[in-house]
Amino acid sequence: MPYFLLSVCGFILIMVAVGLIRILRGPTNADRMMATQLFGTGGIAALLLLAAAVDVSAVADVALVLGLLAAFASVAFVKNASRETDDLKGGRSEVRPR
Amino acid sequence: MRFILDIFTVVLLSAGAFFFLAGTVGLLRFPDTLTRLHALTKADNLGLGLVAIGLLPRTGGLYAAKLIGVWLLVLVASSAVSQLIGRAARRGTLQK
Amino acid sequence: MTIASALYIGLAVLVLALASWTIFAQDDYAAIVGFVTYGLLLSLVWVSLSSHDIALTEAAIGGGVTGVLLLGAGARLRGAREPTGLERPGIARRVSAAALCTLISVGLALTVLILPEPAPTLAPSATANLAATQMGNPVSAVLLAYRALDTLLESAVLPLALIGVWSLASDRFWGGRPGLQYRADREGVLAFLAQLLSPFGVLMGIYMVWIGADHPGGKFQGGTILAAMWILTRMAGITDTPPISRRWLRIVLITGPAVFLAIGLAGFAIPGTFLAYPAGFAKPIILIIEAAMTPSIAATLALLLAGPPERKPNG
Amino acid sequence: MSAATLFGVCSAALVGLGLYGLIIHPQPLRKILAFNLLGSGVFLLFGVIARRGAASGLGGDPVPQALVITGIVVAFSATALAVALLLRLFHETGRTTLNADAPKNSSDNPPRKSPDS
Repeated sequence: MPYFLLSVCGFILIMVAVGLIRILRGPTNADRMMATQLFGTGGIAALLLLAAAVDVSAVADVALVLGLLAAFASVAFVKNASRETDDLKGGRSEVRPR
Repeated sequence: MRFILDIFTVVLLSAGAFFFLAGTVGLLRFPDTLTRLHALTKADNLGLGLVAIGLLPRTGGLYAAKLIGVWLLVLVASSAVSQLIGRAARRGTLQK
Repeated sequence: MTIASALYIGLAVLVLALASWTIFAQDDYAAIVGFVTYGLLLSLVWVSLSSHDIALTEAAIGGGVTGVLLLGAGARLRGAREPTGLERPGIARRVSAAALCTLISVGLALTVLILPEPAPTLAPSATANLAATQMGNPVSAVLLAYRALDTLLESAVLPLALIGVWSLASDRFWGGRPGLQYRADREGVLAFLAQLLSPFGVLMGIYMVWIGADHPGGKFQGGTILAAMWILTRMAGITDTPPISRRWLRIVLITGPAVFLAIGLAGFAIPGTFLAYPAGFAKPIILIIEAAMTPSIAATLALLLAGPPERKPNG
Repeated sequence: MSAATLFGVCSAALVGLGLYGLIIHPQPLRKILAFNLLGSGVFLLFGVIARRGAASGLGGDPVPQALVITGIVVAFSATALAVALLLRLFHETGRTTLNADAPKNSSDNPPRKSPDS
């Protein structure tokens, strides 16, 4: 069974790594960020499988932290990308939240 | 019983791996940002979810709760982010 | 070749591929996205080197806050297009730089290959004295007991870096709120995410600090997660950075290092040297240090990420 | 070849790549990226030395591991300071280069006037 878990882990890693070709190709930065997002999810799945194969419980905490923060960069990306267009339209976007 | 649980794990992990395959193929082959986003969410939601559920019989207690927790976290975060990316892509604010 | 070693080789190839992309990509922003992915990948590498403490730190800092910092900087600098060809180093400089770097890499790689066998290690002495610190995680014991001086110095470096960042403010914004204000998302998707995720993140951060004494985790990992949650609510437009002139903020920032230093000085009085803990009280003292340091680390990291003040205190 | 040796060679290559980027790139932002890459190579080297020192039931020597944790946090604060310096330079001069002779960029997004100069 550990062999099966490790092979699935390797397969998923290969898949998300191939998906990283999107970072090379673009064309927009949103596409690049989506490849990063896919890589984050695949990395978490690979970690969970690795943890199950070798029985290390601390790895699950690493997966939790990654799960909590993997989407974080994408949020920053979207926020910054749309803020830039606000900048171009007129001044800095300093609209107070209501 | 052990045997049945192993079959369960094998089937779900294979299905999860398949969704990662589908996500990658979609991300590389689909023609524009929105369709690629569609492919990505399949891997995010289903792929990781199937892997997490497939591993459940091999664990127990707090560890199982963490497995499900990881999935729920990614589910919430990635669907929110996907919506943000999708909306920004449709408005064209992400084009360079 | 086993499956495990095939996995390691694949990871190493991927690390080098992403590193090369970060260096050689034409577009700056694409290079930053590559670096963010590289940070995520590194935490997998740390897990395969069985360094779970480092994997947690890398996942929180390398995969999380560094990415946000660099993506923000890249977006704000995108207006600046350098005149091309002006400063591009010539082919001679490129070749000589490549030759120098190859030389250094080969030298380092050869050093790695001829490292002494068996490797020198402090692991036996670290575990032998673990009982005296009443802790279960040897890495935390190194950080807070054996080499507490290093950690004390680090806790001084963080506020110093923050003072450096703040000192870059324009005079008219001094004492104001750091960073630009994020516009609240009209449809509320991000606010929903922040409200759903941040309670869980705060729980996770405190859990990391709590288990740090016995399992992988600790104040740096926990503090980073707390900082990330604050930044998330800030990006969603729910919270805002406080003006840096607020007294409560200064107190939060300085409490951790101050408590650490005070305990260090108290070591002169009771056991006899700086940063020595009285026998039998090591664990409670370490817990006090961790509890005091965590909010300071979280606030310092979040404000480092926000940058210098850019708005008036009331703006 | 063990995982430690493999990642040791990998970290040596990372140090070389990072150094190359640091020398070659004229833009400070790329220099910051390259410097972080160089730093991560050094951290990985420490991690390899820690892994080789695995003994007494531990996965690695805890002393280099603790050093790397300290290093990662300090590297982040140094990066934040460098980014702040760079943004300030951009706001002051409209340039993102350290070369004082370079002409100002002719972007349609002029930087804000410095209020205190």
